[in-house]
Amino acid sequence: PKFGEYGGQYVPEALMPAIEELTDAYQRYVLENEDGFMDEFRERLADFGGRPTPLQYADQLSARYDTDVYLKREDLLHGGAHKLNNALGQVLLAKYMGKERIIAETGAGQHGTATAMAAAHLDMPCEIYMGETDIARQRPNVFRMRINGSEVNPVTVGRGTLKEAISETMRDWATTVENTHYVIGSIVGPHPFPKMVRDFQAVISEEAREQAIEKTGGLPDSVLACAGGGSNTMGTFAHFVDDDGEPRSPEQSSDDEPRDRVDLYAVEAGGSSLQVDEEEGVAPNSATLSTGDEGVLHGARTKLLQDSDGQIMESHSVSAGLDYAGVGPELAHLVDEDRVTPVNVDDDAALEAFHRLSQDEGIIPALETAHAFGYLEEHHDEVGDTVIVNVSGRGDKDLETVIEETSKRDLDIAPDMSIFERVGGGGL
Amino acid sequence: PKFGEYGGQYVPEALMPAIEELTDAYQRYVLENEDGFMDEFRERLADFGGRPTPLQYADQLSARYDTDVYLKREDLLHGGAHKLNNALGQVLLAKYMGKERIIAETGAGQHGTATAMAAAHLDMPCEIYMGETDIARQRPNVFRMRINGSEVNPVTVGRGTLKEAISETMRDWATTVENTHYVIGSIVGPHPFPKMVRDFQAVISEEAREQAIEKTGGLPDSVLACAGGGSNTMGTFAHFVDDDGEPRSPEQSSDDEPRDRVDLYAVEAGGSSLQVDEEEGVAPNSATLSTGDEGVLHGARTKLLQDSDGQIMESHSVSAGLDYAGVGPELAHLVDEDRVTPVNVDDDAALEAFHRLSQDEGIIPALETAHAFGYLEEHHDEVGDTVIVNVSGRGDKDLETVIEETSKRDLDIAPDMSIFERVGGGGL
Amino acid sequence: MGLERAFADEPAFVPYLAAGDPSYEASLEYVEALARGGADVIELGLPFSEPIAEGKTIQNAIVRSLEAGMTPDRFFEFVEDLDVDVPLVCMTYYNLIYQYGEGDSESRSDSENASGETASQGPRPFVEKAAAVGIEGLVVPDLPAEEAAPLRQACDEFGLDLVFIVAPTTKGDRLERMLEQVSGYVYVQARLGVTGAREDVDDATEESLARLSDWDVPKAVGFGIKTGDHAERIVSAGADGVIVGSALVDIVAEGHENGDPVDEVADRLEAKARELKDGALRGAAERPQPERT
Amino acid sequence: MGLERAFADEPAFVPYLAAGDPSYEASLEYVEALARGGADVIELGLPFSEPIAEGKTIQNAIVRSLEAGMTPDRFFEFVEDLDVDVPLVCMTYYNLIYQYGEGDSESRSDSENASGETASQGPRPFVEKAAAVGIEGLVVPDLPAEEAAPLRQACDEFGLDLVFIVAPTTKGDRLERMLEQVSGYVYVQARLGVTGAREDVDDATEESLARLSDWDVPKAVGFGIKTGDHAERIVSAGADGVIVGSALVDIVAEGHENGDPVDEVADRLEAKARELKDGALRGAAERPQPERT
Repeated sequence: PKFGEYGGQYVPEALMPAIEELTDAYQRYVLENEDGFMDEFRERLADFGGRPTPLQYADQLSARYDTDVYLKREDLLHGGAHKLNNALGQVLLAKYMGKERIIAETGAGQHGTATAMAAAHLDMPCEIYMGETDIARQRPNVFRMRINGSEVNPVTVGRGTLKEAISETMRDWATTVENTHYVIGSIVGPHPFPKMVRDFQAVISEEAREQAIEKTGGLPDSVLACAGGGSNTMGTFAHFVDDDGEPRSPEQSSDDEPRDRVDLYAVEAGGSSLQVDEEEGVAPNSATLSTGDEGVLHGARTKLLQDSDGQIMESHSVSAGLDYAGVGPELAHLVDEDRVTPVNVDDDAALEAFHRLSQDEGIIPALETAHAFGYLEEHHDEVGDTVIVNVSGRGDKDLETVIEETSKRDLDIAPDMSIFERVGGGGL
Repeated sequence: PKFGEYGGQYVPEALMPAIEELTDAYQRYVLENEDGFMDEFRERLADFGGRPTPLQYADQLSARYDTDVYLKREDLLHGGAHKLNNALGQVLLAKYMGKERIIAETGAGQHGTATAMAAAHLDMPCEIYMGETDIARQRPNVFRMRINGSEVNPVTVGRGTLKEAISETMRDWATTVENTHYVIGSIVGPHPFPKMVRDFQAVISEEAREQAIEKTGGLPDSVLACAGGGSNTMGTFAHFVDDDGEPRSPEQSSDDEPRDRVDLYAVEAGGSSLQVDEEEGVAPNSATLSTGDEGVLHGARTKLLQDSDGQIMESHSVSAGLDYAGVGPELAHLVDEDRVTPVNVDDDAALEAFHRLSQDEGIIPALETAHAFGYLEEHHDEVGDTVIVNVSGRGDKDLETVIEETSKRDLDIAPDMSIFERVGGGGL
Repeated sequence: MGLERAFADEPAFVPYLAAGDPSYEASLEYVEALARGGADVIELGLPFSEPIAEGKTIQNAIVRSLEAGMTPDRFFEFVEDLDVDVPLVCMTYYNLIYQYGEGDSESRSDSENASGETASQGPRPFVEKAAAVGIEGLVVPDLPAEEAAPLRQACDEFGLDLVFIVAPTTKGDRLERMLEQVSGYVYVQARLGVTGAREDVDDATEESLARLSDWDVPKAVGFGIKTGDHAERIVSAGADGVIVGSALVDIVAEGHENGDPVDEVADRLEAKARELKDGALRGAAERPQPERT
Repeated sequence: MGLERAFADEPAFVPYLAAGDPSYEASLEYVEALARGGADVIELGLPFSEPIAEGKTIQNAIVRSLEAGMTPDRFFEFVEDLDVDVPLVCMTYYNLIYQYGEGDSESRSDSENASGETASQGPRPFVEKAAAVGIEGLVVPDLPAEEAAPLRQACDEFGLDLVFIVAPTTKGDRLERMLEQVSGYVYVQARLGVTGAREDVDDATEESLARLSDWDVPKAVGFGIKTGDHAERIVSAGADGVIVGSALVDIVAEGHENGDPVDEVADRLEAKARELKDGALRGAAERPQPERT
């Protein structure tokens, strides 16, 4: 259950039997396809979720960077993000395990909405824990969860955000573990969650790798994905991890043969700065892989943003979905092994990339996703001739944030929004 | 260029040369695939748009109605509705024709956002006309158009809604016709628009018919689609129109052979009432096929909601996308020929169906789409053993409307939204 | 079939107003003022709720007229009430022509399902009524020659001229087809776009007139003519008449907004009409060689 | 390795408070009051920012303590400053134990990229320091037996007991594995869920005690014990001790919110402690047959 030194099962004893039960179910249903679990999962992902998602050639970006840029379109998945791959898998697994109730935590609301959809689809009662601060600032996602029939339980402790919601959901689970499954939203938490969530998300890279070979005759030079907790990241990397031959050297860059080595870039949220304010316990970024160090949080040993005492810091990012002080243990391990390169871009670059992709390609990305494109803009010379970028989600949910954050910055690339003043529409 | 007596080209003389040019381009590129136009269109629909969309078996609705209900998932298309099929086709056609500028009108904003996305994708400047009333009440869609780089031109004449926006766009086109293509958003307007838009949307039924045969071994008994202007309707019906054998009789209902006859139901918005207030020029519905009569509007002869003088009435529906006083001439003709059955459901039934699909299937539909499910709820005994319903779009855009309209009605099925009061979030 | 006579002796001044703008009574005064100011033909707009060919100025006039209660039947009363001695042309959209006389308006207004049980009689009832009240021609901006056969037939039956609009983009076969159907005069659209007063006179006007020079039908140029000088230039370029709408509607609109007395506004319209007519006359005098006998 | 002695003669009363709640000074008074009230062992919470196993009451205590400046080093000072004569157990989460002594805290706070250049020394420095200030045992709610080997080893080295929590769901092999590692006492979780005072005593308690009856280690029952009567029933059901946290933290919280003087709050804590200890003693007297020698 470990990735090198990372991972493990650091949870209250009361949860351990459930974790063991889940580990057993993961082994049988997911890994061994008992009762045709994986077949049903794949079928529902296709019919309900809309898989496979396309691998699209990006005309304008490819011309801009003189690099073949391919977009893996997870934004087209039902619900608007990769999140459904995991939520559907876990809710279906809970059904196979005979559980009668689903709980989940959510920060920005993307995992909560995906879980609510999956639970409605599979006729399972569902409760979502969400910090009251997040409820107030992510109203549309709360609507969606409620409209899908889920309860939304406000978490009022602390800052009222994701960290607190995770802790609160663990508390619920510790009370109800016998009939309830906790759908963790990323490749975090105690084993078997990191492996299981990765396996459910790995369909992204399974498709992308096949599609790349079909479209280009070979493997890409690089794959980019944004990284918060890391579920879209590992999903996008999983089937490329073994493509780990000799690193590409500049002299070889113009041959047409399929490459042995695919470089993997995990793009974290650099926020406003990589500096931390230890006094206040605040990291103005979420660049855990780049700047964090080892510790234990939410059930696993992994890299964390923490102070020297081991207290967890408040992380920050313009993108709520990347705003988390931990990261999946498998990613932490792959970074230590030099298989994954951790990089980051700041809020400004992410916002610019948001506008660029929207205007140039007609795809409004999630702010999370925009980070990957921010890195591409800054480092396109270093990613080889062919690159796949995972469009992990769509940006409808981020419109108000983007307008607000853009107006603070006066970015050249941003469109003028004064139309609302002209027609007398309400304020932002 | 006609469908029986319907259709034609009732436009200002200044536009006729452009219409003729377009008719020629339609013939060559769309019908004859000159320069591989249709190949490129299909490829971009797949890679950029996310086609094919699934035909999903609806577990809960099928059990509820004791009828095999299949959902054609156009809500999964890029942008969240079937609208992209047409917008992408027309913008690409404009590019093949050497046009340098795109204009379009939009009411609820769905066609505008689809056109803005397609224009960004294909690197074409784009301006969208939108009534100022609609701009104020459809803010997220205006954001999306602006973020995709389109200009949004407020229309201040009259009520400031779709009718006025169409007229205004025609005026722009009359001035700029030499370098500009007008992307009409439905199967309305002068020939060749009704046929061309239908052809671009027909991919829905082309896929659905093949998918139905593959999944069920035969054709469905019925196909349901909501009908406003009618582009999703005709797109969903097109490849089933020729499946017009003898009507199914109750005695034959249990055989397994493919059926010769597929019943087609166009579900219109019954609004609050089918009664009209001629004095005020208001129809509190948009049930043009059911209650309208023949006339000439926006370039075509078709069925209209009009007073006895021929003045166009204000239509109404809880669903902005169905709120139009006209309808595609081809649909009007197929209704007269008894090939398509026009039916309607009122606002209340559509809202209930919205909540039912969200809770039972985990799919939040557009309010337009919800009308089709409202009809299914009321008449599931009459649609045979297998029915396809087109999920024309997703409902994210409608959340605020749904909350507001639901709270007016106190529907039993609707979820309680008091969570926002509990956490002190802002008002609706 | 007699509108041509208005262009026979001198260049014609053809003003447009929306009937009933801003009220039935005021509008009667305004139209009569145009006649006094020298109008040779008057185009009276019968307002339609979706005027796709009009610019903002005339759109707003149409809204004012509709809000003041204008209907096709009131329009015909209006024509009967008018005390003018110049030929009148009705400018409207096809749906109003097409719907006129469809059943009985009383029985239609009872909020029943109105799906037409009686087949349309087409444009004939409208044309018959128009002829009866003394209208001599029709202009229908959303009716291209391709769709005009039924209306052409009704006009022939009741002796009305059917005026077509020739756009700058109308060329070749389309132009020929149209000119074969036109009678009274051709409405030469001076430039692309919709109605509305502009400062400049487009080169497209001269090109259009050149394309039409072989055709023996009066050519009245409209779209964008605002002043006597414009009119002069248009006529000197070869037009047989000038059509002016927005510049006149502007005067009505301004008077309405300022609450000016109707007779003052009427005087302004009369003066403007005189300016335009005089300009047209000057333009005729400047023509190098009169080409018509 | 000597906590067992506290359970040897009579049922033990084991109170919990978060160290430093609501302030360093007040908290010292409160802990000493518990000792006066009859505590046999005191569990002192070292607050962690993500207390996933605690209910609302103790979460809030942890927030108050952190806001008042509690850190691991301050915690050790706190223990040194305490004037009590009962064994002390530190209850905290594993990350604080794991991080302690990682490099120098001065050099870490300079906002540099903190990616660890030195490998962790694991739990040893924390245990060494705890032993030095006189702590006799540790309870780590997020450290199940499976992950406990390094901590167990350090505790053995420095002579500390490592207390494990047995949940109602802990059965069979898991239970055996845990009991092989446990020392001092086992913390018997009375019911599923998180810490917090409840009115009822769960049947699960009796079942848990029954499962553990073969094991010769003191069994202290916690989760939900609020009154002397609760304590009485738990002990009469076979427990060797009662652990009480939330009911005491409630008194601290109420005093803090009302701004009550520290000594008054301390008196209330002492009285509550006495009530609970007395209940436990009554429970022992009611036991049908003392099973321990």
